[in-house]
Amino acid sequence: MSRRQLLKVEGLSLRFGGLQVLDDLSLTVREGRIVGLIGPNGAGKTSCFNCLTGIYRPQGGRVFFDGKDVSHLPTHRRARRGIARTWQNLGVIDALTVTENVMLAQHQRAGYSALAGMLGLAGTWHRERELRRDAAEIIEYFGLEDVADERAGELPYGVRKTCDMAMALATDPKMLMLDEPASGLSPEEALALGTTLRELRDRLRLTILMIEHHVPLVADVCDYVYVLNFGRLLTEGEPEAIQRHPEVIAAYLGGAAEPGAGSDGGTVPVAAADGPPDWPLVPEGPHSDGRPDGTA
Amino acid sequence: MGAFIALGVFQGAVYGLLAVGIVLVYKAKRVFNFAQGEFGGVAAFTAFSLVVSLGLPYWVGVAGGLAAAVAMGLTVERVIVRPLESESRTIMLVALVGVALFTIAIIVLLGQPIPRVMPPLVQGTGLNLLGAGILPQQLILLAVLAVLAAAMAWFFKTDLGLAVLASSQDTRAAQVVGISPVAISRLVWGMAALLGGIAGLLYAPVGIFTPGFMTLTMLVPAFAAAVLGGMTSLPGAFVGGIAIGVVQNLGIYLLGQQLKVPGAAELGVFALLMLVLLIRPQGLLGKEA
Amino acid sequence: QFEGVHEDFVEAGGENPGLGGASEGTGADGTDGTDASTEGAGGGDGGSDGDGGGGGNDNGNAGNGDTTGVTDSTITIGIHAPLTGAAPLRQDSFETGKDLYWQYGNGGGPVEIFGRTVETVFADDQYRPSTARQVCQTMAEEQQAFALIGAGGTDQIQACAQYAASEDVPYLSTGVTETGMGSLDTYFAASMTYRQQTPMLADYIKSELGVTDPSRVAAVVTNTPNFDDAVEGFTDAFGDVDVFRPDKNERGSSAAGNLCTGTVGNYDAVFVLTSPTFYLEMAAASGCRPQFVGVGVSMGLDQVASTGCSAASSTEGARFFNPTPAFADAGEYDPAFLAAVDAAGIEADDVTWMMWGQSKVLHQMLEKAGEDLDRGAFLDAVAGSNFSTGVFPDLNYKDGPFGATQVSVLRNVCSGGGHYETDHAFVSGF
Amino acid sequence: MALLEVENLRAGYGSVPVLHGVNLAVDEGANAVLLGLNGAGKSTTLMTLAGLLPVTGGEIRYDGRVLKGSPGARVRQGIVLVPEGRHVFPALTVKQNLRLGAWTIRRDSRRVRQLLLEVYAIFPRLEERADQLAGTLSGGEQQMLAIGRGMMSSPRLLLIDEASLGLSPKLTEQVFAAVKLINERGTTVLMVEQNAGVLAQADTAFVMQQGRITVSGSGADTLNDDAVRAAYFGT
Amino acid sequence: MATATMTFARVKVQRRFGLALRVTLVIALLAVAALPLVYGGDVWAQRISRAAIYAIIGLSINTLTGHAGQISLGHQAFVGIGAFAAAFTASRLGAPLGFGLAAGAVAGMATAAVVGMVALRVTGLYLALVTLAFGLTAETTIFNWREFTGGGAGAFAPRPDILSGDRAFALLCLGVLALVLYADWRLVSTKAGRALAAVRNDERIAATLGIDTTGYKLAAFSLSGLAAGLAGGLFAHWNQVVQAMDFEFQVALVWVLMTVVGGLRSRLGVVLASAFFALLPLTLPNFLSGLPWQPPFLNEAVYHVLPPFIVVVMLLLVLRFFPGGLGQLLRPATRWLTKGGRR
Ligand SMILES: Nc1ncnc2c1ncn2[C@@H]1O[C@H](COP(=O)(O)OP(=O)(O)OP(=O)(O)O)[C@@H](O)[C@H]1O
Ligand SMILES: Nc1ncnc2c1ncn2[C@@H]1O[C@H](COP(=O)(O)OP(=O)(O)OP(=O)(O)O)[C@@H](O)[C@H]1O
Ligand SMILES: [Mg+2]
Ligand SMILES: [Mg+2]
Repeated sequence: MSRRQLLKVEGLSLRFGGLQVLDDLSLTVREGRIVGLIGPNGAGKTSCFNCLTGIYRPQGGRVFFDGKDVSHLPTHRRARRGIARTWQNLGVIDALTVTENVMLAQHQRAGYSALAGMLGLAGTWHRERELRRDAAEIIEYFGLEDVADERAGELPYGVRKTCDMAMALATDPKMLMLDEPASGLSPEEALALGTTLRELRDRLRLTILMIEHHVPLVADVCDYVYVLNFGRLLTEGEPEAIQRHPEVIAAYLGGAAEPGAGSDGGTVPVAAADGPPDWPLVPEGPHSDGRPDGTA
Repeated sequence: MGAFIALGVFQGAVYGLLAVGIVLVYKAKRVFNFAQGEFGGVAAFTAFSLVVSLGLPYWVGVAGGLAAAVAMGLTVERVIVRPLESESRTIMLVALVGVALFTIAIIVLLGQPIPRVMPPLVQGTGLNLLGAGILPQQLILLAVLAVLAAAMAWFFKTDLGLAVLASSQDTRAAQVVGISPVAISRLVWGMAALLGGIAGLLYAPVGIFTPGFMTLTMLVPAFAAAVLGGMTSLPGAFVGGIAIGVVQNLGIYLLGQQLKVPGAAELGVFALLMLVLLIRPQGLLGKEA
Repeated sequence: QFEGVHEDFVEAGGENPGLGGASEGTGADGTDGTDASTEGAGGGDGGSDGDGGGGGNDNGNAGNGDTTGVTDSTITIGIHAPLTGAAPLRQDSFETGKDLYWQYGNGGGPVEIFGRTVETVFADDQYRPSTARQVCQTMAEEQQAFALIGAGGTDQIQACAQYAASEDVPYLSTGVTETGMGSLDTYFAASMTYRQQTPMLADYIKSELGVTDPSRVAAVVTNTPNFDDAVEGFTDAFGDVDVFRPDKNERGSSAAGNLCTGTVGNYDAVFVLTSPTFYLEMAAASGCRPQFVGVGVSMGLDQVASTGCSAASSTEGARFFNPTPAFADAGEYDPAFLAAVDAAGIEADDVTWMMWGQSKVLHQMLEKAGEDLDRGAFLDAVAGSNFSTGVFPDLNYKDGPFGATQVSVLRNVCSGGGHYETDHAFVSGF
Repeated sequence: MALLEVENLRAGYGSVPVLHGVNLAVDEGANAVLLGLNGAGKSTTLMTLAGLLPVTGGEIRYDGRVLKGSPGARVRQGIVLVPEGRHVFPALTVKQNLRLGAWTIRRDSRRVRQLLLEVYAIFPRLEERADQLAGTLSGGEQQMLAIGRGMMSSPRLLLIDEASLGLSPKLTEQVFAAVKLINERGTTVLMVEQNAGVLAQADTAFVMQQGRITVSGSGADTLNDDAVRAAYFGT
Repeated sequence: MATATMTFARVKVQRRFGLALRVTLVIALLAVAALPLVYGGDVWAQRISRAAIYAIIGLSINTLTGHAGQISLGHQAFVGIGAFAAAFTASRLGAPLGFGLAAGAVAGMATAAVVGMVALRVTGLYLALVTLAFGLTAETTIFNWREFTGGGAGAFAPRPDILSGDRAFALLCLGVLALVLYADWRLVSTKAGRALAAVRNDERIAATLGIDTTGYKLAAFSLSGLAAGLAGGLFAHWNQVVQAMDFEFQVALVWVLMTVVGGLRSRLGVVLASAFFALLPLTLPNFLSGLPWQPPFLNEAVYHVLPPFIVVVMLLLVLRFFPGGLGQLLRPATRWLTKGGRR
């Protein structure tokens, strides 16, 4: 396929003291695909995410996003270009409610300057109401409406995970980076997640890069998989091929790996059943108008 | 100039002594203990009441002062620190500021805000060091500081010390391995109060002491000393304290006396603090993280 | 270096709304650098004319009908002093001292002035000028004090005096700075100002202590413009002495290094004009033992002496100029004081004694104002009058608000518990 | 005889009740699994057993006696929890973490040394990283460390909360194998899991729903129980 | 069906009634609060000004510590710089009051922005220490700089004629307070408020959501400094003389205490607590000594030493039982008053 390369990573290398965490890592993510990043614990997957989002400063290598070199941009500038991520240990703010968390994630879409908001200028009141409505829609899409006004910190792990995902989407991204989205989910929920991810890709034309240990899910949704080991690329390819790759089996899957164990979405997952097609982010997302800087 | 350096070294010894207590609490609780100075204040006032007002033997005053300090430490732990454990560090810091001010207010209420003089542990005239008169009491202070800093450094190598560190990092995990965070917390505050009490008892006889004498003038340099040393390093607290004392006095000499800049001592401390935090945030002797 | 600034402050003080007596008082003598350009400021010893200060109220204040604080049976007086803050006084001395004279000063009974007794209200100024101003307003306006008394603390006295002048409230304090005070037409100093005392102090050091070499003398004076006149008075009289100006919030131990280290050398006599705590810190910390002398450690002297003496007798022999003779000799100068103390059944100290003297001065002033007491009448009566109490110096407000010419010299004695004894009483020169 | 018997246990967070009468029994030497959906109360159960949450009703019997006391006392009695979410001591080294695992038996230094070797034998990765700060370990490494630390006081009853969370398939397998090994060496194990794979190796299984045990039986039976499949797998 | 409509109507009526009740109540409360200003004379006018100035300072600290999670123990520096700048502008340059206040605000903002730069590298408790040391240094160096502040004697800040009355000045202070309150309210209910919440809780998460954490931190410092400088300017003119001792480090500590007692992020709580802290030392001693019954072991002089004690006891009690401060205590009431509105 000749889709556009949305993300291109060249020769990334990261060291902590004497520990070579990433070693000349290169990978490519094409637009509109779901790409998996798997590998043993400690292989450097999360570190790779941290380098891509600008949280770690790698010692070497370059990151291109949407055709432009973003290697030297700070985290928030990368986020504004359309990179969103979830966190292995959750990226929700515990002290805020689910709604507040989602509205927080809409930061770059607010469309007015912080100073204007503080002065209470006319447009900001209206825009606030719109943002609140959009947030409510996202919350409904993820089935969080029952807990919308509860503090995120008091919610069960799974719900907070969903909230994290909702927040990532609320930033109106081009590419979604998910760090173990299925961990802690029950098998049923993991299945539903697969359907959600495909839907996000197909309906919102999102590109997804996903770290995951839940092999059935990876096999189910990923178009392409990179396997990391000791910070290097072990192999890459289609999921089926990867699962048969002897080195992957030795390093990662272990003996009991049973290809295709996960059932594909035969049952209709709960969250997707009432997923609204008129999803606020797609058509009217204010990509075009210049986003004001966040500071006053 | 030499005299100022000598004065600084011995002035710095008090900062160091306070800094050791601050470092202990910081390592154990990730809290900046603003009440550290008042442990010394309480000890000094108690000892003064026993020795001067009631005319009891000196050792009774020392024992009573230390006991009062430790009692205060345990009370603070029970009444303030433990209930606020789950609150943000900011709230805890403010609460400890409150404890310090509360203690000062109590001392003022009970004992008048007048200056007092505590007889020294050892009588005797000062010896001349580089032109500065140094009292025997100050020599003892410096020696005690060195011993205590070393003892505390050793403590954190023991199992108990590790447990103290552990419960500061993850209370849940500490409970899970069978450490009682409450017991550790008591131990830490008791020890910190003891250190503060020692500092107060040793420093009070060096000059005049007033309510809040440790907090209002010693605490900020002591914190600076702790930070300078890396905040978690006990030898660092020692070195940092002395460095701060010397910088203060050099500031007074060079800036204050030669250049007539007001507030030279504070300026010196502030400049040093900024320099360390911005250039070597882990402090002189601190490790990363 | 500071003169220019200094003038500005004085001027600014003069602009204060209500400082109204700005009837062109003629300037002071030209040699008096500090006050050279000050409108109506009283100069040095009798250096200025009479129209600046007390004289100001001739312009129609007489019988102005402001009877705030005066009823048929009482007169209310407001007192401010620091009970908290950087240099506080003992609360209990103050509590007993402020009413002693008014309640027991009349042969063991309450003082009556034309059938009126005197009540006091009191406020803590926290050793902060802004607080002083605020509490003075509260006392004068809310608690209806007829007149205000400042018990100690130069900057606070100055702040309150300025407020008092702006609202035409009579204000009495021991003599402190002259800066910005000469033009205040409701202010009266009950003892010599620092500016007046320092040349005398210089003479005293030379003739009584026998130290004549300026390089053997140091002045340690808190760094406030309000003490500039004191420093100037001293250096003008003594010559080129070493002057240290510690900041108001600085601790004594740092200045100690200055005093006794090899770099600066030892001094034979050290003139201190700082907060008591600072002085004590300095005395206790310095390894050398210079002869401390000073003016204006006005309240709580004995407290300072006893503290200083317990710190290895570090203040032994210190001599201070004081408005009153020593408390230890109070019976000699005013037996009524001891009688009143007995009648009240309190434990007196020098704070009580000072309050007694100041109250006595005020009593004479109130008497002079006559039966139809109002603020205007009071100010008129006091300006230009003489008062003599035998406790405070004799006063003559003919030439403005700085009407005292006598001081007493007290000496710190450590034996028998630190205290002061009178070396000279009511002298006006050495 | 059952080593652990839980009867009508009620517990929760503050005023929020989570467990509404839990009944279960684990035999000495058993390898038991507690299954349940998110939020069912599995972690709450284990924390209550370990003494981290107060019992508000019912009782826990351990070794025939009613269990109470502080978490520390329970560790000394041999009940050790490996908590959910890898609560390691982040600023201590791996080795120090393990050393503190043996807190209750710290006086017996020979035994501590021996246990350390055992842990290293099961998790060689920990030995490689012995001097690294635990906070900088990868998620999986931290999980190993948490289990290893749990083993350091040679517990009689090991409570493991979601050991496989975030582990690679191979490591999950290894961890399960390690748990099996630990169990075979005589430690009774009660494991909370989402990964149905463990049912095969478990000899007892409980399914929890909304604060109650709804199904209990042998691992294999439970795996094939229709009710469980319905409740847990949604089929 | 009919019954349903009726019930609905009744609910509506009740709602409307409730709204009217609430509005009345708020107005009544404000009226009660205004009483001292109308009847209290100059002394109370001055007190109200002081309370308003403290409230602005409290809100300023709240912006930094409450909203942005950056602690400042050196606020006396910002307030003091503002005060001296205003006094300087007024007495030396003879500029009108508005200029002076603006100068104070700008000076406060600039100082805070400089400290904010430091805060970008130094976080948490270390920042607390840096601000503390900075405040001390400012107090002993800048505030003792005679040309600017008049050394120990202070700098004069005369009021212009229209504001020379204490009551008029109180209205000015209340007006500025109202502006600051409005800005704070809009701040927290728009994107900047949420961004600050994220920065306060987890900067890494905030950054991945596209929030410029650096910018927001600096902005929070500047904003806080602006309000503090403004309060300083008002303070200078309130007293008409300012000097270094007004900005001691204990004062800064008390300001932080009052903000925390009020409850971080609770506007009403902060305003109430600040007003209380401002007025207590001025009113309590006289109030107590005016009581008919006097406890035997206390005397008037002791009453003057009591306020700092009471203030700290309040802090400890509040922290111990309502870590959310007065705001937490008042929340049921404010919830009811603003029912329907969001937090
Ligand atoms: N800040 C750091 N300092 C030191 N070492 C680090 C740091 N962050 C990560 N590492 C090390 O880098 C390696 C890779 O960690 P990373 O978190 O990227 O692994 P991962 O592939 O995400 O593993 P997992 O699947 O277990 O989450 C680990 O060995 C870890 O210890
Ligand atoms: N600290 C807490 N305070 C209040 N409620 C809590 C707390 N922790 C958990 N809960 C609630 O208790 C219930 C049970 O939680 P528990 O953690 O025991 O579930 P679990 O079965 O372990 O689920 P998971 O698979 O997500 O770990 C949930 O509804 C959760 O929201
Ligand atoms: Mg990871
Ligand atoms: Mg759980």
